[in-house]
This record gives sequence, C-alpha cells and structure tokens, in this order.
Amino acid sequence: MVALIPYITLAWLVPAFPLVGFLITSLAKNKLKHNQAGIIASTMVALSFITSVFLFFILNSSGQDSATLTLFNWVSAGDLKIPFALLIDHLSLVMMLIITGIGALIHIYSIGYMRDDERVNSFFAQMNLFTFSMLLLVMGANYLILFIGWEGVGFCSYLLIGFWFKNPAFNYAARKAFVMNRIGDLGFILGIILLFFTFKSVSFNEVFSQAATLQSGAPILTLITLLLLVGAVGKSAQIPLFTWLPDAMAGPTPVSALIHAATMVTAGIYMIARSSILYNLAPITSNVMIILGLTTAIITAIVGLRQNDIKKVLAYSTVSQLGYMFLALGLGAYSAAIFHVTTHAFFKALLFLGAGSIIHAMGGEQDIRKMGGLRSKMPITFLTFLIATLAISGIPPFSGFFSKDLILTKAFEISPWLYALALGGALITCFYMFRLFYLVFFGNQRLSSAHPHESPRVMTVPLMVLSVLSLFGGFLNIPALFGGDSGFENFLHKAVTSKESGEISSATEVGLIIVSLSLLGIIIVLAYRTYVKKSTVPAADGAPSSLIARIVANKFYLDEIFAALIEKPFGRLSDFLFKSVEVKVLDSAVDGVGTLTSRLGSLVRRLQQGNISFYLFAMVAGILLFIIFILFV
Amino acid sequence: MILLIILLLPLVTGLGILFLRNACTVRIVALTSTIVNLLLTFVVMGSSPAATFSVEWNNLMGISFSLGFDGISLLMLLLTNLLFPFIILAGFKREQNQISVLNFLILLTQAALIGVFLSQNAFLFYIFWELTLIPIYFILLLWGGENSRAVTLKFFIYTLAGSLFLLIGIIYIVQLTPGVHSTDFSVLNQLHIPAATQIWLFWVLFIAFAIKMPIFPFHTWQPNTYTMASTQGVMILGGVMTKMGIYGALRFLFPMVPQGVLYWQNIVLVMCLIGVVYASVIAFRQTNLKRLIAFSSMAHISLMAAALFIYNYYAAQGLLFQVLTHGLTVVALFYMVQLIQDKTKTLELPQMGGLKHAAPKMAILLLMILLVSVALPFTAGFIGEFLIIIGLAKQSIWVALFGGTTMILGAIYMLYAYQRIMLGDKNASLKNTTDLVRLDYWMLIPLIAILFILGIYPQPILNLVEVSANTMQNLLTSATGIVTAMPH
Amino acid sequence: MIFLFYLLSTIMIVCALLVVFSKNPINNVIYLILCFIAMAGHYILLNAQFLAVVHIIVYTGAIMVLFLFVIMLLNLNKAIIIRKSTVTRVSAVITGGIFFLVLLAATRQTFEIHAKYPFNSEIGLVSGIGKTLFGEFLLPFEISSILFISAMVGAMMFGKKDA
Amino acid sequence: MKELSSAIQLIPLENYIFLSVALFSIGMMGVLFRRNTIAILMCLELMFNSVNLLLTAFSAYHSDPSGQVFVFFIMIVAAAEVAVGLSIVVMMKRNVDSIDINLLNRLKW
Repeated sequence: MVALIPYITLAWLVPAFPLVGFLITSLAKNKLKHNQAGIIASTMVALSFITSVFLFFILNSSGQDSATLTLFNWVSAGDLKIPFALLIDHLSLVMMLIITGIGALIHIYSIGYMRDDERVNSFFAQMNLFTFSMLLLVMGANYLILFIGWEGVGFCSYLLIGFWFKNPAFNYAARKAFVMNRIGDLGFILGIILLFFTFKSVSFNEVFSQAATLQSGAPILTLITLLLLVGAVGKSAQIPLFTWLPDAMAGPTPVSALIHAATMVTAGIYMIARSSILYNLAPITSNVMIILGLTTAIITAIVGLRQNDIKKVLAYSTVSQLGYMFLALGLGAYSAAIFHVTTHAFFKALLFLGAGSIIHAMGGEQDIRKMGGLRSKMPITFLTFLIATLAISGIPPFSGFFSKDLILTKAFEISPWLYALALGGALITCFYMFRLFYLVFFGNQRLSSAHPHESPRVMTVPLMVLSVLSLFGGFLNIPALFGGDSGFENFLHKAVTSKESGEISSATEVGLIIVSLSLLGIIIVLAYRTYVKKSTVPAADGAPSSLIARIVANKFYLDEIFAALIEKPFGRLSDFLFKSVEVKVLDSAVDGVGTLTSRLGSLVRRLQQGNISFYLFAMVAGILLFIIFILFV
Repeated sequence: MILLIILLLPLVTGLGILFLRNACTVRIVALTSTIVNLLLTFVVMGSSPAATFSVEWNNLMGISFSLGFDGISLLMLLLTNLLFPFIILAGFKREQNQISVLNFLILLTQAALIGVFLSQNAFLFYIFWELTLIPIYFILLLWGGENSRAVTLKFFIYTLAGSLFLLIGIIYIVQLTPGVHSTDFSVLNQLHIPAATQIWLFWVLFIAFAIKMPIFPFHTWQPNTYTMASTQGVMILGGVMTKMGIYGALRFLFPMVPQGVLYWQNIVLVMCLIGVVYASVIAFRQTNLKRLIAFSSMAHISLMAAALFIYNYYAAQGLLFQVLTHGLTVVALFYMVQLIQDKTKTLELPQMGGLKHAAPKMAILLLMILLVSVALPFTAGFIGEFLIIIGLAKQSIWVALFGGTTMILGAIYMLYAYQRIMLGDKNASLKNTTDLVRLDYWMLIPLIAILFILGIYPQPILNLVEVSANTMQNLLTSATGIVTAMPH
Repeated sequence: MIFLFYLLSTIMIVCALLVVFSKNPINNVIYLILCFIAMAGHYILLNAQFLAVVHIIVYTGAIMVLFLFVIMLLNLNKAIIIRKSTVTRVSAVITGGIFFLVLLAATRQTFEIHAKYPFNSEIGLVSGIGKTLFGEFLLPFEISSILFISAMVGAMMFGKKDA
Repeated sequence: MKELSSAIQLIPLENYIFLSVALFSIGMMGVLFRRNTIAILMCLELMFNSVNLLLTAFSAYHSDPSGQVFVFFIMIVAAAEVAVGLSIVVMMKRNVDSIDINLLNRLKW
C-alpha cells in the first residue's frame, strides 16, 4: 500500500454519522419532539455529505487512486480473513456523494412530508439505518462488507416498504421485496464464495490484481460473474426478479425516491462496475447482461405506458432505466453506467419527490386520472417536474441526455440493431413520461374534493436543488463531440476498467443525435396532442379494453404467472409434504413400529391361554429344542 | 476439581431446592446456582486444559470417572451454562405448579448435560446421555400442553431406542480395545478399527445422534414435542439437547469410525440437505407458531448436520459457531413465543395480528431475533451460516446451493410469521395488552446483545474452537490418507 | 452286586411308572415311597450312607407323610375320575419318550469319565459329608435355614383360612 | 462295608446315568400326564430324586463330597418346596373345591 493520505482515516466518519443518527433516533424514539428526529437525521446525513466532499478533495489532491482503511479484523477462520475495511477510491466516492447528497436532500424533504405521521421518529431511524448500510455497501473494501451493506439495505427496504404496517397489502409487498432480493442474494453469496476459492481472498484489490492474470472467458470466471449477476438482478430489479419494485411503492414517497430510485436499486450496477475487471473477462456474462438489460428496458417501458398510479409509472421507468444501465454494463461501458446512475439519481429522485409533493397536495391521491390542472396551483413542483421529465426523456442540455446518449452511442458501436431497440425504449419512456406530465399538470382538475396547494418550503427547496442538478448534472461529462473532456469518465477511469470499443466518427454521432432528437420531438408532440389537445383520460380500471392493452396494464400478468408457477405449487408442495409425507409416511412409519410391536404382542398373547398343562408342554418342547440345538447343530 | 464442582453444583442445588417451600426463593436459588456455574465456566475457559478430574471407578470394565475438556466441549459447556440462567429466568413470575420439583428437574438436566459434555469416558458419557432423558421426560410430561402423555412417550421411546444403538456401539468398540479393556476416549480414539467394520458400525452410532439432532427421516418426534412442550422444556430441548447429537457425532463418529464417515458421507449429506429443504418448505404453510419454529429449527439443525458431515475446516468452524448461535436464538425465540401466547391467547397464526400497535418494543425485539434466524449480516446467525455455506461450497457448489435455500425459505416463513403476529390493523382483542415488562428485558436484551455482538466480533468463539476443529479434521484426513489442503 | 443294582432299578422304574399311571392318590404315595426306599438302596450301593439315612428320614418320613396328610385332609383318597383327554395323554407319553431318547443320546455322545480324585470310600460317610458341609459350605448351609423359615411362614400364610 | 464300597467300581457309571435319565423322563411324563395337582407334585419329587441320584453317583465316582452336599441342599429345597406347594394345593382346594390343574387357568397376561 502506498503511503497513507492524511486525513483519509476520517472516512469511517461517513458511515458513522448515519449510524449515530440511527442510534439516537431509535433509542430516544419516545423522547424526541415532532421535528427533532428529522432534524437530527438530516444533520447526520448532511455531515456525512460534508465529510465525503472533504474526502473527495483530499483524494484528488493526493494524486493517489485509492486508499484502504482497515478498522478491525471481522472474521478470521483459517485462511479466510475478512478485515472490516473501507475502500475509498473514485468509484466509491461518486456513490458516497450521491448517497449522502441526495440522501440529505430527501431527509430534509421528509421532515415536511412525514410531519403528520405518528411514527415519524421510527421513519427517520430507519432512513438513517438505510443510509448507513448503503454507505457500507459502497465503501466496503471487500465483497463481504459489500454484502453486509447489500443485506442491510434490503432489510431497511423491507422495513420502509412496510412502514405503514396496518395495510396487509403493504406488508405483503415488503415481504415480496425482501424475498426476491434474498433469491438474488443467495446467488451473490455463492459467487463470493467461489471468488474466495478461486482467489483465496474476497478483498477487491487482491481479487482484481489476481484476476488480471486469468484467461478471458475462463469458465470459473463466467460462473462467478453469472452468480454475482443473479445478485445484481435481484437487487436492481431486472427480469425476472423485477416485480417487487413496482409493489415497493407501498412505502412512503421519500423512501421510493431514496431507496427505490436513487440508491439501493443501483447497488447492483455499482457492484458490477466495481467488478469490471472480472466482467471484462467474461464475455458470455456480458452478453447475458445486454439481453437482460435491453429486455427489461423495453418491456417495463411498455408496461409503464398503461399505468395510472403516479408512483407505479415512475417505478416502471426506474426499472426501465436500470435496464439501460445493465445494457451499458453489458457493453462494457461501466463508467457510462455509473454516469447514468448519477444523472438518474438526480432526476428520478426529483421525479419522486415531485410526485410526493403532488400526492401530498392531493391529500394522498395517487391516480393520475384524478389529477390534472396542477400547473397553476403548484408552480414550483410543476417547473421542477418539467425539468426532470425533460431530463429523463433525454432532451439536451438536461442531464439525462448526456448519459443516455453515451449508452446509445456505445450500443451503436456494437450493432445498429441494438441502438434501434434501445432508442425505441427511450422513445417509449419519453411518451409515458409526458403522458404522466400532461395528465397531472394540464387540463382541468378532475377530482373536486381535493384542494391542491404548493408544498411547504422544506419540501420545495430540495426539489429546486435537485432540479438544478438535473439540469446541469450532464455537464460533468461533456463528450468530446461537444468540446468537452469526458471528465466524469476520466475521473472514474482509475477505479473502473471499461472495455475498449471501436471508435465511430463524429459525423455518425451527430447523425444519431439528430435522429433521436427528432424522434423524441415527434413523440412529445404526439403526447401533447393526445393528452392536452384531446384531453384524453385513460379509461377506468373496469372499462373494456383490448386484449393487448389488458396484458400490458397487468404487466404481462407476470405476477400471476409467478403465483401460478412458483407460489401456488410451492404452497401445495408444502401442504403435500406435511400432510402426506410427514404425517402419513414418516410419522406413521415410526408409529407403525410401535403399533406393530403391540399387534405382535396381542398375537403372541393368544398363546398365553392360562392352561398350565399347555405351559408345561411348551416348556418341555422348548427344553427339548434347546438340547437338540446344543447337541446336534 | 473445578470441573467436578461445575458438574455437581446444579445437582446439589437441585436437591436442596426440593426442601424449599417458597416459590420465589426456589427460583432465586436456582438462578443463582446457574449464574455461579456460568462464572465458573468462565474460570475454566481461562484455565489450562490440564484441569481434569479423574477417579478409577470400575477397573474390571475399564470405566473411570474422568472429566476433562477440549475446545468443543468447552463451547458446549459454555452454551449449556449460558442458556440455563435464561431458562430458569423464563419461569419467573409465571403460574406453575410444583415449582421446586420443576426447578430441581431443570437443574438435574443441566447437571446431566454438563456431564455429557465433560466426560472423557465413553461409558460415563453414555450414563449422562441417558440421564438427560429422565428429567426432560418429566418436564415435558408434567408441564407440557395438551396430549403431552402420548407425545412425550413417543419422544422418550424414540430417543431411547436410538441410545440403545449407541450402547451397542460403545460395547462393541470397547471389546476391541487391546489388553485390559478401557472405555476412556483417549484409548478408544487410538483404536484402528478395520474399515469393513467401520462401515456398519457407523450406522449403529449414527442413528442415536441422528435421532437426537434430528436428521431428516428420524425427526418426526420433534415437531409434536416442540408444539406440546412447555417453554422451559422446549428451551432445554431445542437449545441444548439437540446439540448433544452434534457433540456426540464429533466425539464418536469422527475419531472412532472416520472411514465409515467418509464411506457414508454422501448419503448422509443428501439426508441433511433433504432435511434443510423439506423442513423449510413445510414450515412455510404451518399455522401453529410453535410448529413453524420447530420446523425452522429443524432446517437449521439439518444445515448444521450437513456441515458436520462435510467436515472441512470452514464448515467445522461455522458449525460450532452456529451451535452457540442457534441455542441462544432458540431460547430467545421461544421466550417470545411464550409472550405472544400470553398476550394473544393463541398460537394459531391466522388468529393473530396487529400486536405491534399494543407492543411496539416487543415487535422490534422479535424482529431482531428473526433477523438472527434468517442470518442477516452483523448478526451471529450470518457468521455461522456463511462459514457453513463456504464449507459446503468447498465440496460442491450444488450442495451449497441447496444448503443456502434456507436463506430464502427462512426469510419467507419467518417474515410471514412476523407479519401475521405483529403487523396489520389494530386488533380489538388486544386492547388491554401491555408491552414488555422489566423481566422480559432482563431475559431478552442480554440474549439479543450477545447475538449481535458475536455477529460483529465473532473472533473469540472462532478462536475457542479452532484447535479442536483442526484436530478433528486431522483425524479424518489421516484416516483416509488423503491430504486435503489445510489452512495452517 | 450288579444284580443288586438291576433289582433296585427295576423296582424304581416300575414304581415310578405306577406313580404316574395309577389313579388313586393313596396308591400313588405308596408307590412313591417304595420308589424312594429303592433309591435309598442305591445310595447305600454308592457308599453314601449318610444320604441314604437322610433320604429315608426326609422323603419317606417327612415329605411323603405330608402328602398323605394333605390327601386325607382334603378327603381325596378315592380315585379322582378327572382325566386328561386322550390326545394329551398320548402326547405326554410321546414327549416323555422323546425326552428320554434325547437325553440318552446327549449323555451317550458327551461323556467319557475319568475320576477326579483317587478312590476314597470315606466320602459318603457322616464324617466326610460333615466336614465338607461345615467347612466349605457353611454359609449356604446357614442360609438354607432362612429358606426353611420363609417356606414355613409362606406355608402358614397360604394355609390360613382367611388368607 | 468293604464289599459295598467296592460295589461302585463294579457298576458302570453309564448305568446310573441311564437310570436317572429314565426316572427323570418318567417324572416329566407324569407331570404332563396327570391333572391332579398332588400327583404332579409327586412326579416333581421323582424328578428331583433322579437328579439326586445322578449327583450322588458322580460324587461317588469322583470321590468328591461336594456332590453329596449338593444333594443335601436339594433335599432342603425340595422339603421347602413341598411345604409351600402342598399349602397351595390346600388353598386351591378350599377356593375352587378341586385340585384339577386345568382349573388354574387364570395364569395369563
């Protein structure tokens, strides 16, 4: 290890602040007044953010690529040595900044949003615990620490999805999320174990330095990367394990913003980007990721077209965007994926917080068919939401444009077909986002009972900050085409090894941008004509609709298919095993031994008829047999 | 000498208790005795392994009354003495009949268990092994729930039948000893039994331990017994007595019939893995809380048994760590079950719900215990299961995959139970329910604290068992002549 | 001498068979007594004078008289008509015969006897027996008195009217 | 006396074995044959005596007094047994007014 960077040891403070916040807010839960918990929690995350910024400058100025901070020896059994160590490099710093920065904003927002909830203290405790786990996830210096955070965020997500635990459906959603994550986690931990057996270590530095010596496409590497991918698929809600994420919208909206949009679901992306060296050596896995990512991106985008719950729409768009990130990962453009994570965190958090503001204003109503005409009532929300919508649609100069365009260009480098499909997904995204936007803010208010009003400042300020980020976030990485230096990619270059790919000429690139932009323009106009000019409102749930529309609205009946294919047979298997195998076979076999003994007893008992002469005869016969046996056998 | 004191203290206190009239005094005396025993255990842990106690008993049969310990028995001793204060404490402030007799029986069980874990002589081991059955039989029978007579009888006869095989096995091995027969482990471990003999002798010994643990087809006594048993009974049974099976296997199978173990390893492993999946799947649809936990416990034990028979270094470490974790978890979990039953007046999950409104603190503690049970990182459950899965993966990734399904299935049924008990809308029948009282905290907080501290800093326990795990591993490898790569 | 042996043996076997087959209990007892007297003759032939005397005293003098007493006490002195079924009786005879043959075969094929000690004609006399009895077997001898007492108590318990 | 004591050597041991086996078999046959409890007891005595005879014969041939001491003990036991046995018969007669062995058929489970 190179010489220690001064002050870098302060890195432990970053996760420590939210942990302290968690301890305070949870232990003193009953003593804190209404706003105190929120303020403490927000302060802690903000302190973390400040520390992260500080670390960022320290690391940059030091000229070193990374620093490892070993706190104590966690597990040591034989040659399995897992130190509790934190790794600070460019990748983890980016993630730390996202988590603490956006986290702090969302915490502050929550002070307003959760003001009237009776369990607000628990809420902030759990949010802080989540932040702690997430920081652990991105700062861990080995796969095991990453896994701690990985499970920790899953658990916090469980808690927060089921935060309003009176509603059984919410609890079910929480459980579903946890279990689906767990399926991925099993793959993940098996991957870690294989890593350990292959490299005799789970620490990033050692694994990667050894992996560089391995042959590309080695079967063990393919297996490991596939197993790790299973974990990422579970956590980042890709096909087939994505259905938990839309259901996870049962949680409070800030939770959706923080966990299910900005941070936790991108953990899978982070993990794969972190393991970029391994994935570069596993082309099969990369192809799997391309297919998975693209399929997810398009299918969930299609499903998003027919959703009417504002949060559900955003949830499907999140899954879809995560699909793009997987596509980027599969293409080997790891830094592009992380860049998209960053911009996505900005605009998706903004969208969710805006949605929260709307829901707040509408008195808890989430159905976009019942909204409308909020433009004048909620100007700040309107404006920020517009910025976010433009950003996610990929309109320049908003942040989403830069990150999405990067991915699309990479796709084109591999194959124009890939590009076309990805672009198709982006167009669908654009359409349903504007559908949502128009339905909510334009036209007339369709629900008379609600009295929409602009949210308090504590909620709008984070919106504004985030909209600034969404607006200018893309400038972090201006491609060479626009005279930039791809600063973000270069920054990450030290931590993440992206695959080299063929260059395409700048003329082609410009052409691609023009094509995509003109198509996006058409789509926006189309949406405008449909939902503003014609004031079309999506049909009510029960209304008759075409088969395809029903299939899409019901997300291809994936939940039902899962239920029919897995849940029901599983339940039946359980009943069968208990009622038939356990009780009728195994237990009755044991009881059968007892019954057999007593049956035999009652059979033999017949011989005991009480006649002494008979006994005597029997005795003599026995003695005779005995003697004969002794003498002649 | 200190070992003798540890062994006899519960016995003497137990006998003394029989003459006490006041219920409160009885409990306090019993609790004090167990706490003193725990402190003595710590003293032993600090002392050298030479602190043995040995008296000739019957020269003709080579039986000696000798007590001693190594890392594994020390861990078991720690487990026993750590759990019994809590087991006694669980009875405080509770309506029970014949309190002095009950506490006497509990202390007698403790003494017998300590005897099992400390004896260095196969015959002595067997005596204590059987002695544990007598008090637990009465605890289950007299303080158990409905249908206790039939269920307890089945449990008793089942385990007794298993023990009979053990006795036969011991006698067979002892008569193989050269010269003047001896039943000391030190002598028996040096025996080189012919491989062909080991192959059948393995089953004779194995069945006793398989029933005790229990391993898959021999488990049918367990769910009913757990469901029927009183809280304290099930704590003893699930917390410590199931570990006797594991300990016995470590003491007998590996040193004495290592080739038999290797010969049957795959079949036994399949049995264990079937047990893991089978119990988890069944637990999924159980409506009785106790029965659900019984099956969950069986799934965990099966995983531990798989680790036992795969026997490599990681699995051994994980197994021994998990022994301690599982014991603590079971005690905490069943105390919770008792509380839930007190408050909701039922054990049927479909009839519960909304307890969190009335008892939020209880909900948090229950969730924490469940987290240990589903092996969330930073809890002791994770360390154990992680090491076990590493060990399983060393054999084959498929074995690890099957073993690892507990992670998923455990989460499914545990969270389902939690949801049914705690979450949901307010329940009218729980209007007068109170949250935890001080006694509950005294009971639960230390247990949970240990479980979390061990999850964050597991090293002391890992160090404790390391040497013994190595020794056992060496025995097995030297038996085959196959030298597997050994750490250190 | 061998003639004496055969004479006594014939008497014994005939008497024994009569004990089995005669129907009157009184006759049974008489035949048994005859049998026992022949047995005493055998003892004398075997130079076991002490046993011969004790045998006469205990068996013929005490036990058989006891039998007689009981028979008379219970008024059983006329032939009891109750008989077993023919099957039982035939099978009893057959079983006895088989038993005899098997035992005979057993003794035939096993034994070849060598005297353990040099011949000593004194062992059957009172002094010989007495020395062994009060030396080596003193404790069993004393314990047998306890057996007697308990048998006596037991007999009295059974014999009591309201037992 | 001299003449008698030498008689032993004239008579082969096999004869005694044969005799006592015959007596034993007859006694046993009687036990199976008779229904009268007292007769059964008498047959038992017969069997006892056949054993006694054999013991004495062996004792004499081996010149070992232990065998005869055993006969002595057997006599003690036989006397005790007869005392108890006959009192049982008396009681049986009193209770069921018969000494038919087949009436004692309660001796089951």
